[in-house]
This record gives sequence, structure tokens and C-alpha cells, in this order.
Amino acid sequence: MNTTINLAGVELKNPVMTASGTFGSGEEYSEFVDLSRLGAVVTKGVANVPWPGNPTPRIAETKCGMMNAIGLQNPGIDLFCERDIPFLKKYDTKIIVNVCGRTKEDYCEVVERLAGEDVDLLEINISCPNVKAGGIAFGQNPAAVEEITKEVKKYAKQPIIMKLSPNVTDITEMAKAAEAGGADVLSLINTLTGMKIDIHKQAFALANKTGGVSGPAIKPIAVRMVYQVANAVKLPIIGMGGIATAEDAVEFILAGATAVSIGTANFFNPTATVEAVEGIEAYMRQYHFDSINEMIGLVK
Amino acid sequence: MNTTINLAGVELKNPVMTASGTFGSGEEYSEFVDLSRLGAVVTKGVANVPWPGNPTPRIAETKCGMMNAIGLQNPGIDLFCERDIPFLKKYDTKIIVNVCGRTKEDYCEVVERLAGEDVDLLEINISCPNVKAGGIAFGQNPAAVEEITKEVKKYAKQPIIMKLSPNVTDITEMAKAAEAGGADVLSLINTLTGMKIDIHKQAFALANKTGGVSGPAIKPIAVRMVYQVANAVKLPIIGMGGIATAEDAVEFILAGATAVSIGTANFFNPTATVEAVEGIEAYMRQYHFDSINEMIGLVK
Amino acid sequence: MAGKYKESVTVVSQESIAEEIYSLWLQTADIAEHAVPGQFISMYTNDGSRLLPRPISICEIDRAKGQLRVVYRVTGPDTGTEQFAALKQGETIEVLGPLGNGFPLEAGKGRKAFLIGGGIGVPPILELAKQLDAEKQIVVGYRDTQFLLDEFGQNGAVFVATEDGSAGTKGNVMDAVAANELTADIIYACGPTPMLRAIKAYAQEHDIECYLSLEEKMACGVGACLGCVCQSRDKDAHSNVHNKRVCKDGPVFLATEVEL
Amino acid sequence: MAGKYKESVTVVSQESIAEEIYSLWLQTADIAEHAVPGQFISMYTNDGSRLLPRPISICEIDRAKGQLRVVYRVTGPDTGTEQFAALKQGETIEVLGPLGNGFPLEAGKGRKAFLIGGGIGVPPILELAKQLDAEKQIVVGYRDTQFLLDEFGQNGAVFVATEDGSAGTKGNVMDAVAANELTADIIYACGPTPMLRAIKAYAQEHDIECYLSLEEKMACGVGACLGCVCQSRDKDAHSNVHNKRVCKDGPVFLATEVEL
Ligand SMILES: Cc1cc2nc3c(=O)[nH]c(=O)nc-3n(C[C@H](O)[C@H](O)[C@H](O)COP(=O)(O)OP(=O)(O)OC[C@H]3O[C@@H](n4cnc5c(N)ncnc54)[C@H](O)[C@@H]3O)c2cc1C
Ligand SMILES: Cc1cc2nc3c(=O)[nH]c(=O)nc-3n(C[C@H](O)[C@H](O)[C@H](O)COP(=O)(O)OP(=O)(O)OC[C@H]3O[C@@H](n4cnc5c(N)ncnc54)[C@H](O)[C@@H]3O)c2cc1C
Ligand SMILES: Cc1cc2nc3c(=O)[nH]c(=O)nc-3n(C[C@H](O)[C@H](O)[C@H](O)COP(=O)(O)O)c2cc1C
Ligand SMILES: Cc1cc2nc3c(=O)[nH]c(=O)nc-3n(C[C@H](O)[C@H](O)[C@H](O)COP(=O)(O)O)c2cc1C
Ligand code: FES
Ligand code: FES
Repeated sequence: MNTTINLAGVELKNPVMTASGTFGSGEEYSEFVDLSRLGAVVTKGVANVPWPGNPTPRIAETKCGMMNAIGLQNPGIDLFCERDIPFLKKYDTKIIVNVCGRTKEDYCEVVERLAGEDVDLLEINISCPNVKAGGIAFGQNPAAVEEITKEVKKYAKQPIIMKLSPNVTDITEMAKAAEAGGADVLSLINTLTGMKIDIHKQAFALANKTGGVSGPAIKPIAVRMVYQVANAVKLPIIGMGGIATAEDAVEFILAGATAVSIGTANFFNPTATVEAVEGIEAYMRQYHFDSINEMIGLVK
Repeated sequence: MNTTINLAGVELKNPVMTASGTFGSGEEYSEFVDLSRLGAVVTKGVANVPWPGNPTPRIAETKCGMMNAIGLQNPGIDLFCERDIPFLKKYDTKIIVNVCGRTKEDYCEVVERLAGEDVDLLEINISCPNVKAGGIAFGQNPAAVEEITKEVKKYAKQPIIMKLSPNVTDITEMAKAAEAGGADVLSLINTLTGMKIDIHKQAFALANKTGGVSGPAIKPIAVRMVYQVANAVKLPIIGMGGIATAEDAVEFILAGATAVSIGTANFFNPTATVEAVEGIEAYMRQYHFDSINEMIGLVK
Repeated sequence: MAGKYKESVTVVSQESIAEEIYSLWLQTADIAEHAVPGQFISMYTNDGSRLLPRPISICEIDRAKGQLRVVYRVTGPDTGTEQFAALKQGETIEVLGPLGNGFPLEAGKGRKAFLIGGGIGVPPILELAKQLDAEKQIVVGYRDTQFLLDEFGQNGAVFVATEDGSAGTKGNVMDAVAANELTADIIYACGPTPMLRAIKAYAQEHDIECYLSLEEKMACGVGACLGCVCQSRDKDAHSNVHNKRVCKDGPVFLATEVEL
Repeated sequence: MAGKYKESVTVVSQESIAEEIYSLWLQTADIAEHAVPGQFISMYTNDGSRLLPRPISICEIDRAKGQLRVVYRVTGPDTGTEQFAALKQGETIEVLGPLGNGFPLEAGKGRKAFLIGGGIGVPPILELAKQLDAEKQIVVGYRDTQFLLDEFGQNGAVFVATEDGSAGTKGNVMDAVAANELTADIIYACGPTPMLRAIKAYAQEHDIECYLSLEEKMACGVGACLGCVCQSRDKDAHSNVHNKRVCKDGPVFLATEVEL
């Protein structure tokens, strides 16, 4: 049985990875999960300089989901390279660094800095609500998506994953723009923008007012978008949004994802990622798939 | 304590109504609910002619939500006027007729036909996935929203509610377009487009492949959009999306909704609407609101 | 029209009666009093993440005790039916019912009838067998393990078909009819669609009055959402198109009225 | 660093010890063995619609029996804590722990200490009182109804404050300290932020070493998501900004290290 998948020339032992921002750089969950069992670890978004993030409360629970407004707190690329990459190198897994920024230059600086580092892929988060380009978030405008992809590609030594926002009318436009800009891989979906009001305090549940909704609640929207994008572009897709079990992971793969990321589920099941690895194998045995590649986009 | 609200000159005894398509024309749930307790009954979408809708399965369960792809099955405006309006007239509640169509002309025909009927408001569903205008759904393009609003207004005798789709990058653009077109009230949100794959059958859960996600899972997204729209236009808003309890209803009102609709919750709690009426009153007593109008948009 | 009730009901007893098949007796306030054979109840799980009801046929009605029996299959791990199977005596769940229209008992009075159940369509046939006043030939088909056979034996002549041939005729219910050279003037049936299709064809061929209980994915269960329609031969009075609601207009239909 | 465990634990007993306050003993495989006072556990509901854990302090540790006690407030109807309150003996729930760093016991050894708990911050003070080897002055503040007072009495001198004056000093814990003219060389405290802020000011004024247990909304509970940060005086080694994680770097902090 072959579970290896290929993302722009990088071979992963299996399609299961962590979703950026939910797994730190792996250290905290390494108590629960042997990171070497995972296809890849995707790190929390890192910027050119340290970011303090948003005020608290940053977290709110929603039905079958949660909202976060972390605001991309991160220690900056220098400390990240010094501490987090060496930590991850101890494991037999691929390293995917999620990159965030406020301007094009911010992104490019991080990407350039990572060119000399021993990491496997870069995931460019153009769907963070803090990041504006001429008043419009990078990820909600096809021209901006194409441009930032092109810019980043100029500096990148590793293949580039563009991470798309679901808060758009037509996700395939964004996917095509990223493809046109030279993206190697797409990942989707980031969180859906939501809001919660505490009716007893008569105040917003999050200090930031709005936050990103994640978890099983958003899975049907994510599956739909993965399916649409898989049928609109040629690039491999990393699917995510509400994956909690191997069955969920298989659903994304059948819809067209080459790999899957598990985010919020780590918070209620710290071993969700390894369980997904095992469960996908069980599914392949049950339905007689020799290679996971036979499953990708099977349902049309 | 005053729970009456005003929608474009129409006075409702309380802000609680039913969400179109989840309550038929009220008959089926009249076994559980005294319709006279509700602010208004919003009927299932009706077109100029009978529509057969989509093939089955039309329903799928999702985490804290569901998907439907009914495809706007309806008996056509003639039978509707003959049967459903007289039925609803027996109750002391406002009647809001939800209107659907494939073309501008379809909509206008229904609106014109209803001009002579004793109904209180018309809700124009421009967010149904079957309805195309030049390849783009009416509800996903501001120019189309404005145009259809203007057209419909030409024929309308009753105030017009434009029902907005959440499957857009910026809902305030659509709201402003509807306002510019002369809409009297806005309602939001309709369902989010989703997909579910049955991994054992390796097939789509819905015959239509995609369906509309509704229920508590989508509430944070709906609250966010209601808040955004309330702060972008002057029109009263009917908020909906995942409301299951009085607490949920209050959340929407605090975010800026003048009225609320309850949809999916009827399916798991047939008395959800009257319970919301009672619970809102209890909330007003607890927090000493004399008039519900003091609550609208209180959280800024 | 009899009323419908949303009740929080108490589990009287639960047992596994075959592999993955459970039998559950529920104490109801009103539903048992009004239920008739062929109707179903909407059962809700106690898990807030599963909103929709599971439509489950009424298998037995004990009006005296105010109890209902349902027999259901656990469809897999992490399903609503698996949660039902975990219910213990004294625990409560929400149900809505009785829903839909039952089998027409008058139509069969004094006639020679087939009562056909296939797979998880077998349970509603039991209460039908108990209440129908006819010459009853109960034909039940199973994949492998059988259940409810003792109860059927007390209510008529029983003919069994199993797919694996482990009991009765090897094959489906129609094979059992053929093997036993059975005939009837009226048919009542519940089971998987391919089985119903075969029965409908047989009934048409032999010009027999035939009632079929259909299955469809449901949301409201009361006729409001139009989620559960089947295609009808004639334009339906309610829908004004060729669609009938399984939950409200059915689940039992005259075979000639519906397209399968 | 001691390990963390995700366990399905069994309810040993549950009782209501004051209005809306419940005491729950849990049988754990590993957590009780490793827990220290001031640590907490993440408790998960059995309802699939609530994903996030409720962080609850460890109130007592019975290492011999492998049991943990938590004492918690039901915050309202339809909350996760209301679901905890419905748990019966023998039922199981998922927990993750022990989490965070406890109160530094060595620092207080042989010294004159305040152990201050306010409201639902009272429970963790109990295990601290049991394990701390110091001259213990336990100062506990309640809105109205008191709880755990008997247990505290066995572990030190107890001073009570109530907001409504129904017992002890009318007012807050600092009012009780003043009223009883208490002094100390070291402070341990847990409770609402305004109380901690007052204690921090008091400690600063009197130049007393002071440890505070903070509260923040959490998602992961293990330091991965950065959801639960508080502001720190110095640039934090992990975050490289002025943020510390309450779940992992706390919940107990040296008062001078954090901004409240
Ligand atoms: C009128 C009627 C009577 C029925 N009577 C019985 C009975 O007596 N015993 C029995 O075991 N089963 C019966 N079924 C089938 C039963 O409803 C499904 O097996 C059950 O809903 C599956 O739920 P689940 O939680 O196990 O599956 P899940 O996979 O968790 O269900 C997911 C969703 O799909 C729906 N669903 C899945 N399968 C079906 C199905 N076959 N029909 C309708 N909805 C489905 C569920 O209601 C739920 O909304 C009946 C169905 C109908 C329509
Ligand atoms: C380190 C720590 C220790 C704690 N120890 C105790 C204790 O021993 N006893 C006790 O009764 N309470 C304690 N709390 C507070 C307790 O976590 C909350 O009261 C509880 O989470 C409320 O959950 P709910 O289901 O009742 O409320 P809901 O309103 O259903 O919760 C909604 C969400 O908000 C979160 N939340 C709500 N209030 C708080 C809060 N005050 N702090 C953190 N998250 C919150 C919940 O975890 C959940 O994610 C502690 C909090 C922390 C951070
Ligand atoms: C607490 C939290 C922090 C996140 N931080 C990031 C981030 O730094 N960069 C990023 O691209 N996505 C971030 N995300 C989005 C996730 O990577 C993922 O796209 C999203 O949560 C959907 O997946 P899920 O439902 O499995 O969580 C974050 C999500 C959460 C819940
Ligand atoms: C089964 C079903 C049918 C619906 N039919 C319509 C419709 O005919 N017209 C319309 O405008 N909205 C329709 N909707 C959308 C609802 O009115 C509502 O906008 C949406 O479901 C969100 O609210 P909820 O989460 O409370 O269900 C339908 C929703 C459901 C679930
Ligand atoms: S399930 Fe709603 S109409 Fe049948
Ligand atoms: S809760 Fe995730 S870092 Fe503290």
C-alpha cells in the first residue's frame, strides 16, 4: 500500500499534515504525537519581525467550531530559524513554513530568508485579516493574488503553496490567479470570518470583534471549495477545514485534495493527526486502493 | 414591555418569524405552533409557475448543520394565492411571501401578481443557486442586485425585502446595491454553498452535488454579516442563520437585526419559534429593556 | 387528522436482537395512543452536533402500556443509530410522531395478503401483521441473520428468504414467493428500493393491489421542507408537480401512484 | 517536564456543595500521579457540538487512590459546566492534564504565607494549603455562599470575606487581610482579575513575593495556539514579544512578571 504523495516534487510519506497556527512548531504536541508519523508539519505563520498579535480574548467557542483572533502573534523569522527549524529537523517529516506579512516586502523578506534554510515548502498565508493591500486583503482580489504570488516566487528557493481565503465569491478565480502567478501548490481553506456576541455582557466575545471560524462546522464549505478548485486548476491541493477524523480526510481526498491538514481537531483530540494516518490506511485496505493517488479526486 | 417592530411601515407584534423554505406556508407546523404568536410567517419561495425542484437525495446532515438542495420546488403562484394565502389569513400574523425566479421577468410576474393580494411584505430570494443572470447568480454581483431590486420595485405594491447571499466577498456591497435599488428591508443570510461526499458510496451525498448549508454551524458567519450590513446601510435587517434559541435571536438583534427568522431549528424543535418569542421577552425583563428597539444594534 | 407529538420519551428496554440490529421499547405519553401500523417516528440523538432526526418505523404498539417498539440497524461507527444503541433503560430521548400515513388496513380485510418485509424494512411489517384482518402470508427477506421471526410466526404463515441461503429460500422475497408458489390479492411491502421495484412489477403483472412503504432522506418529517419527495404518476394536489412527500403523503403509497 | 495525558476518566462521585457549585472526584490513570497544586485539567463535554475544553483547576489530589478533585461553578443553562453537573457516578469524560505550572512550593517553605482564593479561584488553594510547608493564613472571599471551609480549617488559619457580609469580613479578601491585621512574607493567590490586581498592588507596596494564578480563554491548553496569552513585563523567551501563555507558562506567574 502506497500512501506517499507528491507536492511539487517534494515527497511526503503520507498526506496528513498539521494546519498552520494550531500546532505551533510541533513541540507542544510532540508529547502526544510522534511527528515522524506525519507527512509534514506546517508551522504557525512567521513574519519578518516578531508580532505581538491581538488583545485577548482571542478564542471563542461556536457550535461545532471555534473562532480565533490570534492576530498572527509570532516570534519573527530570526528566532524561528534558530529554534524551530532545528527542532523539526530531529524528526523524519517534511517541514512547511507558513509565512505571513503586512506588505509584499514583508513576505518577500521572509521567503528570501528561508531560501537558505533546510525546509521543504513555504505556505504563503494571504488570507489573514490583518494584511491589507490597497485596502483589500491580498486574498480577496485575483489581481493581488497573482501579483503577490509572482513576487514571492522571485525570492523562493522552495516550492510555494498559496493559502486561499474562503471569504470570497468565487474561490476558483483566486485559485486561477495563484496558478497564473506561478504557485506550485494551493492550500484551502483558511478560516471564515465570524462574530460572536455575549448577550449577557452585551459585548463582543473576541476583543478583535471578528475572528476566524474553524472546525467541523465549516467542513461542507471547505469540501465544496476543494472540489471546485480541483476542477478548475492543475495544481495539487492541500485540503483543510474541519477535518477531525480519517473519514473527513478521505472525504477531502475524494473531492480532489492531494494532502490534508488538521487544525482545530488537535485541540480536542491531540492525536487526531496520527489517527488520521492510520485511518486512511484502514480505508485504503477496506476499499482496496493500492495507492492513495487513485483516491485523489475520485468523486466527480 | 414593547416587542413590536416596524419593517418599512409594517408593524409586527414581535421580531420572530420563520425562515423561508423551512416552514412551508405554515400549515404543517400549525399543529405545534399557534401561528398568531409569531411576528410573521415567511412562506417557501414561490415562482410564476410550478417548479419540480431537484432530484433526491435533497437533504444531508452536517456537523451542527444540514445541507439542502430542494431546488425551489413550489406549486406556482396561482395555487399559492388560492390556497396558502387564505390559510394564513386565518391567523393574526403578518404574511411575507418569498419570491423566486429564473429571470427578471419571472420575479416581476410574481411580484405583480401579488400586488393585488392581501400580503404584507415580499421577500425576493436572489440567492438561489439555480437562478442565473448572464452566468452570475443575481445575488453575487452588485450591479445585478441593484438592477433586479429596481425592476421588482416597479411592480411591487408591498414593501420589498431583498434576501442576500452569504457566498460573496463583501456582503456590504450587495447590501448597498440593494439599498441603491430601492429595497425597503434586507434579509440575510441565505445558505452557504457546501458539499458532502459519502466516502463509503464514493458519491455525493446530494443528487445536486452541492447544497446550501444552514443551522447553528453557520451562525457566527451570519452574525458577522448582519453586523457588517447594519453598519453599512440604513435599512432594517431581518437576521437569520442558525438561530435555534431566544439567546441566538437576541445575539442577532444586538448585532443590528430588527427581526429574526428561524429556519433549520424548526426541524429539531418544532416549537423553536414560539420559544424564541417567550425567551426574548424574558431577556428583556432580565435586562430591563422596555422596548425591543433599544436592543437593536446595541453592541457596536 | 390525528395529532403529532414531540416528546421526551423514556427507554423501557433495549436489546440487541441480531448482529447490529437493536430492539428498543419506549414509553410515550401520546404517540403510542395514536400510532397505526406503517407510521414512523423521528428519533433525535442526544448529541448536539447531530440535528436531524432518524426516521424509524414503528414495529409494535402497546397501546395499553403506552409503549412503542422500534427495531433498527446500527449503520456504522459514529452514526446516530450507534448513539441510539448506547441508550440504557431509564434514559430519555426526543422523538416526534406518529408521522406519515400507515398501511390501509381496511383494503386488506378478509383478503389473501402478502406482507413483505426486506432487510431493515421488516420491522413495520410486525405491527401490520398483528392488526391486519386478512389471510396473512408474511414473506421476509434478510441478508443473513434473521430477526423477529418468532413474533411473525404468531401472526400468520411465514416464508423466509436469505441472500446467503442460510435459512428459507436462497434469494430475495420474490424468490420465496415463487419457491412457495404463493399468490395474493393484495400486497403490503417495506424494504429497499430494488425490492420494492420488483414487487411493483410483480403486482402490475398480476394486477394486484399493492402498497409500498418508501424511504427518503428527511429533515422536517412533517411535510414542510420538501426534502423527502418521491416522483408521483399524477400531478400531486399539494405540490402541483409530480412530487409527493414521503414523510407526509407516505411513507405508504399505492404502487401505481409512484415512480421508483 | 512531566508528561500530559489525554484520558477518558470515570466519575467517582459528584455532589453539589453550594448553590451552582459542584465537587467532582475523578479516577485517572496518570494525571493524579503527576499533578501538583495550581495545575489544571482541560475538561471536555460529552456533547459533540462543544469542541473546546473547560480549563478547571485541580482542587485536591489523592495520589494513593489515583483520584483528582475539581470544584466548579455552573455558569448558566446550556453551558458546558451544566453538562458536567449532569455527570453521574460511573460515567466517563475526557480530560487532558495535568496542565500548566503549579504554585512554587519551595519558595514558601517555612515562611509566613497568604493563601488567597476568591470566588471560583478558591478551589486550587485547597491542595496548595495541603502541600505547602509554611505558616499558612488562608484568606478566602465569596460573593455569598461559602464552600470548602471545613477542608481549609484542617490546613491552616482561615479568614473569610463575603461581599454581602453574611460571613467573616464584609468586603473582599484584602478587606479581610486588613480587618484581621494580617501580614505575610509570601503570597499565593487565585481569583478574578480585579482581586489579583489589588493583591499585586498590595504585594508591590509591601515588597512581598507574590504568585498569581491567571485566567484566560483557551483552545489547546498546551501552549500551541497562542490563544490564552497575558502581557508580560519582559520580552518572553518563547514568544519573543511581551506575551506569555497562561496555559503553558502559567497559570501561576510571579506578580511582577505580568501586566494585569
Ligand atoms: C420512513 C422510514 C422508516 C424507516 N424505518 C427504519 C427502521 O424501522 N429501522 C431502521 O433501522 N431504519 C429505518 N429507516 C432508515 C433509517 O432512517 C436510517 O437507517 C437512519 O436514519 C440512519 O441514521 P444513522 O444515524 O445511522 O446514519 P448517519 O449516517 O449518521 O445519518 C446521516 C443522515 O442521513 C440520514 N439517513 C441515513 N440513511 C438513511 C436512510 N436509509 N433513510 C433515511 N435517512 C437516512 C439520517 O437520518 C441522517 O440525517 C427508515 C427510513 C425511513 C425514511
Ligand atoms: C487556569 C484556569 C483554571 C480554572 N479553574 C476553575 C475552577 O477550578 N472552577 C471553575 O468553576 N472554573 C474555573 N475556571 C473557569 C472555567 O474554565 C470557566 O468557568 C468555564 O470554562 C466556563 O465554561 P462553561 O461551559 O460553563 O461556559 P460556556 O459559556 O459554555 O463556555 C464557552 C466557552 O468559553 C470558555 N470560558 C468561559 N468562561 C471562561 C473563563 N472564565 N475562563 C476560561 N474560559 C472560559 C469555555 O471554556 C468555553 O470555551 C478556570 C479557568 C482557567 C483559565
Ligand atoms: C488558533 C488558530 C490559529 C491559526 N493561525 C494560522 C496562521 O498563523 N496561518 C494560517 O495560514 N492559518 C492559520 N489558521 C487557520 C488554519 O491553519 C486552518 O486553515 C483553519 O483553521 C481551518 O482548518 P481547521 O478547521 O482544521 O482548523 C489558524 C487557525 C486557528 C484555529
Ligand atoms: C430546507 C430549506 C429550504 C429553504 N428554502 C428557501 C427558499 O425557498 N427561499 C429562500 O429564500 N430561502 C430558503 N432557505 C434558506 C432559509 O430561509 C435560511 O435563509 C437559511 O436556512 C439560514 O437559516 P437557518 O440556519 O435558520 O436555517 C431554505 C433553507 C432550508 C434549510
Ligand atoms: S422531510 Fe420535510 S417534507 Fe418530508
Ligand atoms: S490555550 Fe493554546 S496556547 Fe494556551
